[in-house]
Amino acid sequence: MTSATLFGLAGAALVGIGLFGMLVRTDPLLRILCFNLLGGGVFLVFGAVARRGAGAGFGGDPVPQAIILTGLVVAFAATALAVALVLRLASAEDKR
Amino acid sequence: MIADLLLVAAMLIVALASMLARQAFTAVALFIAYGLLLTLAWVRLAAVDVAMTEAAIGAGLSGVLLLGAVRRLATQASPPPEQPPGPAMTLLIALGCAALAAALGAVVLLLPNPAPSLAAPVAANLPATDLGNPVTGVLMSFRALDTLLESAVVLLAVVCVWALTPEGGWGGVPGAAQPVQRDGPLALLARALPPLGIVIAMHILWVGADAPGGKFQAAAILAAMWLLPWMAGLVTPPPIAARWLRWTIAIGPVVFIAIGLAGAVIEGAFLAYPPGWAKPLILIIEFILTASIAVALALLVIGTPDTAQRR
Amino acid sequence: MGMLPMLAVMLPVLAMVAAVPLGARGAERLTLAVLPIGLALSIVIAVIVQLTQAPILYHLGHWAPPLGIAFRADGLSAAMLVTTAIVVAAVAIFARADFGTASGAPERRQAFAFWPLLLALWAAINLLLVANDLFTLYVGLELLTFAAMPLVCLDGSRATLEAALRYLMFALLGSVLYLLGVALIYGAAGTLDIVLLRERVTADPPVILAIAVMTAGLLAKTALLPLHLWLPPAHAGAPAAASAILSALVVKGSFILLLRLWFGVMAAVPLPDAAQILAGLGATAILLGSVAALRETRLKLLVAYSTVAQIGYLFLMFPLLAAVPGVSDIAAKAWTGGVVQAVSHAFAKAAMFLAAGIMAARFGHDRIAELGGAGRAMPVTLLTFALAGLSLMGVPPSGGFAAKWLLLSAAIGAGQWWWALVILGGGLLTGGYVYRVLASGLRSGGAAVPMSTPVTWRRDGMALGLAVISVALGFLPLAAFGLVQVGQLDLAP
Amino acid sequence: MPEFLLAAALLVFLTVAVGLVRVLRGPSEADRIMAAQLLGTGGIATLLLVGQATAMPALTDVALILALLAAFASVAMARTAPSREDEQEPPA
Repeated sequence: MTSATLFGLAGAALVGIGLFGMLVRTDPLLRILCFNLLGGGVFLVFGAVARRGAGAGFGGDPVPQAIILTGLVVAFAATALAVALVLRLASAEDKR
Repeated sequence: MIADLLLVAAMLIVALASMLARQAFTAVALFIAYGLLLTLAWVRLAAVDVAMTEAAIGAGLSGVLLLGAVRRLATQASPPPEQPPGPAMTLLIALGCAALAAALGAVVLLLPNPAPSLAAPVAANLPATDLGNPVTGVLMSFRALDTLLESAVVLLAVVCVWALTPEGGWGGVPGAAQPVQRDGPLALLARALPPLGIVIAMHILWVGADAPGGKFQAAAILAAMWLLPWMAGLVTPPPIAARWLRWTIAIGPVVFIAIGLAGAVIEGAFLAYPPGWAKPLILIIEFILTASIAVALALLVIGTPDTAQRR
Repeated sequence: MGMLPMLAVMLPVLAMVAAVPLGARGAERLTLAVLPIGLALSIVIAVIVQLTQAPILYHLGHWAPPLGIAFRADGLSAAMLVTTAIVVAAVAIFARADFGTASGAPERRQAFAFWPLLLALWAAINLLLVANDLFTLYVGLELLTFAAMPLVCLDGSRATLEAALRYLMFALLGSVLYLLGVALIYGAAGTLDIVLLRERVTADPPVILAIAVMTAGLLAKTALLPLHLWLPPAHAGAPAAASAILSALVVKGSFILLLRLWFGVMAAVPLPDAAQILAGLGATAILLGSVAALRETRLKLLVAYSTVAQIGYLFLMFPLLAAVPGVSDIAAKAWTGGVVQAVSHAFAKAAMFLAAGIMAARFGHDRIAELGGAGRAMPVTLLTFALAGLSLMGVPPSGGFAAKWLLLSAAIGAGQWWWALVILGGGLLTGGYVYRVLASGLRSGGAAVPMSTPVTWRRDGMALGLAVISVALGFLPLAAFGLVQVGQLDLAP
Repeated sequence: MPEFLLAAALLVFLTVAVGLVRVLRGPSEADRIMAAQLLGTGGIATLLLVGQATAMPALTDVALILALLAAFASVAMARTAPSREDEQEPPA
């Protein structure tokens, strides 16, 4: 087994872990955290795909690597948005 | 190989523990550890650019963002907990997730060999961009549209976070007030680290054209260097009504689109660079974009304006 | 000429970015200035596609796929681009009364947020319509989510914040599943370009799993039953202008992407059994959604449940397209029927939500049982609601009728008569809930309603205009619908 | 020489992995923070050693970023950690 495959399998397991957490945790903040675990798994699967595509003197296929990079930033923005919403909801709760 | 196995085992255990943690703080502490381990995993996958982004954004900024939320929620009444799924339902969900993970694992093993790859066309066309780093080449030339749209997404996220301002807080200072810390490790780091961090960020940005690095990593570091003194209560963010603040976060995407449209007029295709001009134009875009994204990322961590801080 | 689809995307993106530093008043003016340009662009694109009978292709930065990204505006894109531009324009003019900023007035939060969000939504939908790269489409999906989420909770009340959080969770889960599929498809085929993928994909396990998770993710975003739970509270709690856009356009963005996956990427690999399941869910959505609307006591929630039901119709085209690959006549009917349903529902639902918003604003509530006197005080609003309702029911002649008739005849032609029954039953139920609202509105009496003002006339005009378009689509000769066939991957000659 | 460096990297990583037990088990929050710190420091050491061994100078930059951001995350953790004093008087 190559290390790319190994990390791909790890990504698959992380997808399972993150999805389970997103579905069964009730605290919204922990749900967001699990969304990030899940995202990490998805990116790792993509990273395995990139590593398998090594060639032409590159250690990995640069196209999926660039896509993962973009995806990480988008995922961070999504996390920030979700966190802001949870905080806003909590302060609305507070005033009631 | 042993190291890889060890790394994977550590990653899975930390993720599982984070998902199951009872306390929010524990979960986030474990999540930060997860980000650090992922960084090492990216190095092992020969994706150094991604490793840098993961360290800066995945572990660093995301972790601090979640920690800040834990801190603020601790002082506020927690919303009534939703009903967790019953044991039978939980078991069903667990089986479903396990099945998905197993299917995904099987599929990873079944991916075609040799793997299809765009490494060769990237290598063949990279000289046309005058860049040495293939990932930067993809981000700034071959798939520059994605990068452009992503910078717009980050800007939009800031608008969204601001749009959540409670009644009476509009135009005020973003984020919760931070207690002033005159001494202690935080105050020390808040004074000592930023100059160092800014130099490192510039270095990462500059080498990005030819070696791993680039605007997102540099922007994340710069954002962290602004957040440190903010957390120590040493600086106050500008109010969101400030025109210059809004221009700072918008100027990056605006310049990017303007250069793209200029390419459409001169070269006949949106985001096409005239021959010989590719590298200087890309560097200009990267510099301005770094500034915009750094401020936007920091604003995303700082959060929504708070009525309590209206002054 | 090839640049037009690119301009249709970049114009609202640029306007959105520039709207942030300009502030609320500047953003409003910028939006109004950009609307006619965007509308003209989309109409020109549609005319070119119709005249040349070929999709418009454009390579960004001269880089051809698989290395670069291509835009491809086919008939479906063109029809939806025009629809989007018209709905966005009408909603923008409608929204000026709520989110306008008078000269010299201080900037308000809702006004600052609304215009960039509207522009971002427009940009995202146009991107989803013309981008031909699966990852660029992912960025489009996220742009759409980010723009739609704050619109849901623009008024800032606790209920809408909760609805927004629920929507965001569904949407984020949906997009991360979609991204997982993108990774697998790249791993299997080495490209993300839809046209290239059509030639490269085979029914291998990685591709099948990818399509499965992407479909699941997109269904959550499209709110197909049983993943519809987020939609009624989210759409009903938003301001009227936002509800109109959310119901008319936002759920269509992910639906169009689903069409691209099934009949673009997988055009050569039909999945008839899975298509039957999708249509089964669609049929259930039609029936349960309509029944829920029939029992609803609040007007805006009724309209929202009606969206759940009408989305169901869109999925009836899947088995009809997948079942009979040889008989292209039936497939063509199903395709046109589905797309015309998407278009006519967009106009009708936007009109209906705007009308519901006008009534709610003037009555001060939206309880259906207490709408008495609406017929006398606001006949135009009630007429708008009725016209939009006729189109949703599928009464001839209307756009909804054309759509449902095409789907019906395709179902019978394909020998799948059971879908025809669902279409007819759904029409009757739709008639039921539309009638409930009209009957209540036409009763005399009720509370005194404030007089009309020029502002309400303009708002009524916008809503009525959209309703009239949704009906007028039914007067178009069927040949005009040939546009939506152009460049469709598995039907192209 | 590279073999020696790689072995050293593995050793460092092993030590850090043992430290993970403290992140997982606590019991106090201070233990977790210290262990997470160790993970950051150990990660940096591992990266530097591997970078040297495999002649990948870019890993030095990764280590730099990790050093900066780990310090940043640790101070955030330290001031967020729920401690006994906090329970009596909420932070100012």
